[in-house]
Amino acid sequence: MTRFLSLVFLLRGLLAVFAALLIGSVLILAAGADPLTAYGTLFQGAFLDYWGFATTLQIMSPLLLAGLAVVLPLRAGLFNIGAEGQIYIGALFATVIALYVPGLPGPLHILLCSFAGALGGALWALIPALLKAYRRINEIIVTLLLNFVALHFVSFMVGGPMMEPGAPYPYSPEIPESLFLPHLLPRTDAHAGVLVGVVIALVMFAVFHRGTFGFSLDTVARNPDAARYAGISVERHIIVAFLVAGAIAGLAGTFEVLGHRYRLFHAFSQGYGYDGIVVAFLAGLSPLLAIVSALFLAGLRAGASIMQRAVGIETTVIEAIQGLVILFVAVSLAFRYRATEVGRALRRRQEVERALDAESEERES
Amino acid sequence: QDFRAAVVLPGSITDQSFNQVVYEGLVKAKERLGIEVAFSEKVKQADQVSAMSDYARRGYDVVIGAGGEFTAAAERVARQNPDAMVVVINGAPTEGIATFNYNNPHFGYVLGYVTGRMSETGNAGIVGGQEFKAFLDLVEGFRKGWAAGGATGEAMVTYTDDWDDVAKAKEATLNLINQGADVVMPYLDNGSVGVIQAAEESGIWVAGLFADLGKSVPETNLASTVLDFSEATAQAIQMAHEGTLERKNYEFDVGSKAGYLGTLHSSVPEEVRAEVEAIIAEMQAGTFEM
Amino acid sequence: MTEYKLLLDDISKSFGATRANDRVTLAVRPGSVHAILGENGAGKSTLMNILYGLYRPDSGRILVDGREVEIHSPRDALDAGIGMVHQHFMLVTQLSVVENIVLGMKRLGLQLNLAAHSRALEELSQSFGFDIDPWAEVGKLSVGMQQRVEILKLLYHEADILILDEPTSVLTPGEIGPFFDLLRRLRDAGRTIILITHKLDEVMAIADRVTVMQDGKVKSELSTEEADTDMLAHLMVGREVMVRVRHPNRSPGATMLRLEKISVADARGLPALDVVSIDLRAGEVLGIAGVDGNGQAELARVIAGLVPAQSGRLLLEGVDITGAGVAERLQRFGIAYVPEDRHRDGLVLDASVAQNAVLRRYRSPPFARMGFFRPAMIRDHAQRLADSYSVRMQSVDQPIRFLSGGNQQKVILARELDGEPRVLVVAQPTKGLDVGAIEFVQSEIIAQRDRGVAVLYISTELEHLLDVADRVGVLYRGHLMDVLPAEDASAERVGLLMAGVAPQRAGAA
Amino acid sequence: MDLLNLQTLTDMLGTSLRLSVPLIFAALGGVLSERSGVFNIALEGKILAGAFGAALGAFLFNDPFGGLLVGILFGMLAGSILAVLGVSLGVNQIVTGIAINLFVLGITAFLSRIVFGAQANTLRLPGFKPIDLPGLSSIPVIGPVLFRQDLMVYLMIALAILVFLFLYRTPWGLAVRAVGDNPAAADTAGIPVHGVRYGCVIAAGGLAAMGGSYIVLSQVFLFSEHMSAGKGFIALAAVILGRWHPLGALAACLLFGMFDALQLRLQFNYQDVPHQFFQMLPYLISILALVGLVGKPRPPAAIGRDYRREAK
Ligand SMILES: Nc1ncnc2c1ncn2[C@@H]1O[C@H](COP(=O)(O)OP(=O)(O)OP(=O)(O)O)[C@@H](O)[C@H]1O
Ligand SMILES: Nc1ncnc2c1ncn2[C@@H]1O[C@H](COP(=O)(O)OP(=O)(O)OP(=O)(O)O)[C@@H](O)[C@H]1O
Ligand SMILES: [Mg+2]
Ligand SMILES: [Mg+2]
Repeated sequence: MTRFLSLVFLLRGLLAVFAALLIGSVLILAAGADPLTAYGTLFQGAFLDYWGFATTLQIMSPLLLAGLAVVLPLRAGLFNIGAEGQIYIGALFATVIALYVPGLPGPLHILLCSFAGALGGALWALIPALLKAYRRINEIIVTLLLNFVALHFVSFMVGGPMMEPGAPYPYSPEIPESLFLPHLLPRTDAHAGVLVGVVIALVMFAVFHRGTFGFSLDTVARNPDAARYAGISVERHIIVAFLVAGAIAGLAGTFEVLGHRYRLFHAFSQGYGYDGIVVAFLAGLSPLLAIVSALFLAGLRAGASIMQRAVGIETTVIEAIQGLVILFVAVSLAFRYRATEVGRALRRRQEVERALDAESEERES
Repeated sequence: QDFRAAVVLPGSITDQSFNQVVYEGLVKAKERLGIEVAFSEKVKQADQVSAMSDYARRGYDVVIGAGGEFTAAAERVARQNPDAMVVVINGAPTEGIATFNYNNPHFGYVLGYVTGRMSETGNAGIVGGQEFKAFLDLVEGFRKGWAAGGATGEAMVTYTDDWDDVAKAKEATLNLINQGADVVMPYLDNGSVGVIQAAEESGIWVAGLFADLGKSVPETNLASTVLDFSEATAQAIQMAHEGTLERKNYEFDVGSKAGYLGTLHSSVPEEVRAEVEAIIAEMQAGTFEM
Repeated sequence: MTEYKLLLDDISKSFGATRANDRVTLAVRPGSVHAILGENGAGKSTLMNILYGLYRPDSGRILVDGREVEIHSPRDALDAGIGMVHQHFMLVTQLSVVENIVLGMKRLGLQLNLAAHSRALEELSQSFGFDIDPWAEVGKLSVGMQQRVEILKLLYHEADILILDEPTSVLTPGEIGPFFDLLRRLRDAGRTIILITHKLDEVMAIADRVTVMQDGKVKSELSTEEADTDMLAHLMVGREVMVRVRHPNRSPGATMLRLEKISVADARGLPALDVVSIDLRAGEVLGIAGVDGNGQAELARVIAGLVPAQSGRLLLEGVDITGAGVAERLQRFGIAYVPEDRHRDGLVLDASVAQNAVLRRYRSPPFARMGFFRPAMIRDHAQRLADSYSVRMQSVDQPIRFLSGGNQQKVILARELDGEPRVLVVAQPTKGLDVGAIEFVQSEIIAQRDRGVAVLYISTELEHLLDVADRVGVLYRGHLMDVLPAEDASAERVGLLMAGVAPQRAGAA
Repeated sequence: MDLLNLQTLTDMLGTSLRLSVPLIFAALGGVLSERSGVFNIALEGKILAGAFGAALGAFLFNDPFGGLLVGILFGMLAGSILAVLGVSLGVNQIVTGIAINLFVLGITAFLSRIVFGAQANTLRLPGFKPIDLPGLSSIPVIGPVLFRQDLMVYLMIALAILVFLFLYRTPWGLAVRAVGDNPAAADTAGIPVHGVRYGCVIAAGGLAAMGGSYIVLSQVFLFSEHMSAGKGFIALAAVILGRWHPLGALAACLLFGMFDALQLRLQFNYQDVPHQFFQMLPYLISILALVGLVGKPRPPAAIGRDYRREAK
């Protein structure tokens, strides 16, 4: 019984997905399609199909990086809603280097673009960081507002100075082919950006788990007064956290350009920065779990559009189901095993058993 | 018969505007030709390539991107899938794909001319979602027509930055009206409704571009051209079905089956109607110079 | 008629493996003051939190006036006429004093009439000599002031059963007297009072009966008439306690830390410390007395480097350290600091005991190497500190939040004393400690002094201060009134200085 | 640009007000819920839910009041989800909010296609008519702006004042503020922390929904998919800019509406300047306003934190 219940708890995330899909199937039925086929296609399309899985990986790259850009400042108690804007500025910087700095060997040029992208994101993040550190201005609102500024600025750049001459739509010229990121799966759009994301996640995990810097960030978040007392410069940590996060988000934008889009488009990010927030929180702010949650969300996205195409239901249904899935998964994760009534009951039961064991041992001796 | 056609749409198929019309073209083709069709709506820009290549890989014979913003993606998909026929409706001429286009300056000119002839204040307002080539071409034509029609003021442009925000489109229009515009023209998706409402409430004219507003708001509609993307879409599919579709640009001028002058308001005098007819005839003859 | 106003019957409560209350029974007579004594971590606060509805007991029942009551929340407790002053203040620091006090009161009506309440409050507080501005934001008040707010809140609510969990830990002797008079009046009016304190003379002065707890169990219960402080101390700690450890050092060394005309501004920009000069010598304990809020906090913080000096210089063995940061002062100059507010400054409550034990040195060897922790080192270190300071806890990996107040204080002391400091600034080090622990801490401080450390000992608890200080300075409104040698520092003389009465113009120390 | 022209000024102010009203309703909800310590990133979804409810109600009852009622109900429903998950179950409030936004976006579009079908965009739902306050409305410039508005605008002004009075002049408001700053302390003072949060979050749903209802019942008289168009996020920004104070938030929304209106106008007065620069204007001004305001904004101390008694 105990074991069974523990298993239920362990699998609660999966169960939640099932529950959400179950409710979603009502919508699918209402839309006149067969839920089983629909879901079959979704899963198959996202994870088992060569092309579909490639799409999953391709979507995962910006999601994971944006997620990490949210996780890191949150360790220091700072909320970065601005990954979206940092993605834009990062992509802009990278594209500028890609288009206007000629004559470099490919790999070096890619490196330089990535550096520029990271720098762009970091600089954009520096604004809220400085305002927060030295003026105590709420970083949530500043990062949020800066997203719109970045969006419009990139829109201006690709519609004006950087626009490809004669293009039907605002976008920049294509970057040289030597700058295309290597592909993970041949002939697909799955590019190496996701690998960089995974590596960053692993490094972050190590630093959070064992690094003194991770502890400094934690301390700043948990008790800034104690942090000062411990000799930690709260201001400096706010700035460093934001700079690194901005750089990571900037990389997300860079890899979108170098790995997938090959040009800078107007309004290209479509909310990856905001998706990053979901990734971060579904992962419970753990960089390792962010890999899982980004994969999950990316799969859901990729699979959902494949399912929509294959089964022919309208996107509105899919959107509603995505909301349900996130909602249910979030609920399930909130049930910390130990904090629930069931968990408490189980523990009490174990204690009683231990007491009984102890008694019988006493009697025997 | 296993000919299959797919359309990828940026917006919602119920927007009463571009997306809905293209979608209707797909349905039309299905009925006419008895073929299998599929569509993806609300496809974000980042997913354009994967959506189109997915269809191409799964053996769809023709894959259509709805709108100029698909041009770059379509080009790539065509490169990667040489077998598939990739089409962009309202896209710029591009190598490797078929594009179906309207002579935007001409359509703009015709609308500008009629409304410019009728305007009392001499000012027009155009509400757009974003800046892009097809729109700018149209505006340029409109302005020339507007001046040629004898209007003395300006044709002002405002961008709402959101194709679907009805409330903002309405406010933008009210502002244009307040600046003296007595003719407004929407170039939006869901947002068009807001422009029409503002015109109705302020008792000024609206000019329709895509759909014949003379049918839905006959009182307010001064002039409409019809860019019948549904016909364009259906034609594209039909040509692909027949095997006559080439990877080149097809352009519709005013007065074709897929794009023509719609209803003019009953108060538009005969002489004006005659002038427009003459202009359109010149356009069709290819002798028209703006 | 029932014999007991309140009966806690066979209460047990465990936190994980800790049995914080183990079949505790406590009977309190109506119209009496009942004290609860016990070492740090004995389970006193837990028991009171159960009574107040903050914790749910694992078993046992609560009877008020002979009737069993279900107390599931503080609301139930308040409705049953129970009020409480919490050991860790339960105040909304962002709100004003009067708002805090009326919060949760019943029958406030539709409109909040704060002005009327503030007048009533002022009357009440003046009736026993508390000087409190009802409109002040609580977060801006000193700890001592906050304690007064907690007490006022309880009194203002006119509870029938008053629980006071260490209510006097940062009050001055001058305030405790009138406060106790008030408690006596309340008792005589039929109210029932439960008092938790570590000050044995307070118990003797005011309590009718005493319950002594140890390790979560009731060890004994007796009437104060049959007890004295030594006996209580013995009962509590299980051995003899040397209550006084007075042996001043008559031959201190050279000046270690010199404050030259230091001024510090408070949050509003007003001078909190006004041109203070101090010479602190190696091997001496300089006691700083004063009513809480007269600049002690700023004095400590400016030495530790937590607030900048507005003017003046700080010299350590002649080296100007005015511009040095917190970490530099600790690591390079050996200035250790035990802050007065352990929850605000001293600890990261969500971090483990082990992490808190190295809070100020976690970046340096041997605890970290190349930016990464060496967890084994840290745990061993924490375990060693915990053992030598007999910190009561489950393990060093436990979040320090769950340690009792006294044990948290021990961790801080252990951490700061361990680094072989040259200067030791301790603020309110004995606050909340039991007598055994106080004895231990004071002897540790004396030991540091004898090692040649310069100690600045800030406390509002005058008798403890006089026990260890070699010299006593008194702060009043940011001025250093006078510095007296230990033998001249009688409670009366210091008390006068604390009230701002200067016998003669005092020079710098 | 001739801003000095009185008519132009009146129109500008009118546009500003109309663009601000939905924001203000939502921001008032945001203030209430965040003051009780619950993050409300779900404002966007609640506006949309309210808009759909209003359209549905007006469609079914053929009456704007019916619409408003159903709209509020839908918003409170969305609020209840946030309350149950974010307050009772302790699910992270931000994830919950984002999930609610996504879900509402999908489900309203889905249902709107079922209910309104193809006529969704051509429908003219019954709406509120402007009420002229005689005398007052003929004051130049501000008269038509302030006193020739419909019921919803007057309701909004009343609600802003009510929320202010509630928060700062009543014992319940004190309780809300205490819960948002220090739930543990509020709890020990006998305040039902979860109860207070439930009340605030559900009321916030109703308020934000009124913003959505305004768009439908007073502005465009139809429902279109995703018609909230990011207003919830702007309202959220206004809550912060207004420092969690109902009147501050109101002022912030007005500021925002004003610069949005100005932006629309500047665009065609300066057709040579890239329009994106004007579009950035409201956001840049808000940032500048934040920087320029003196004193530190102080968010409710316990915002976003789950409160559980024994987890102390
Ligand atoms: N919430 C909690 N979770 C885990 N352990 C706890 C919790 N609260 C108290 N404890 C443990 O229960 C024991 C009793 O603590 P309690 O606070 O009741 O002691 P106390 O007698 O009030 O001590 P002090 O005199 O230091 O205040 C301690 O060992 C403490 O660590
Ligand atoms: N492992 C780490 N990785 C990254 N940054 C760190 C790490 N440890 C500390 N820091 C931060 O980097 C800065 C430099 O750290 P260091 O320990 O050298 O500070 P310091 O020399 O004591 O300077 P100060 O006392 O002026 O803060 C500090 O702000 C510190 O908080
Ligand atoms: Mg205690
Ligand atoms: Mg240092």
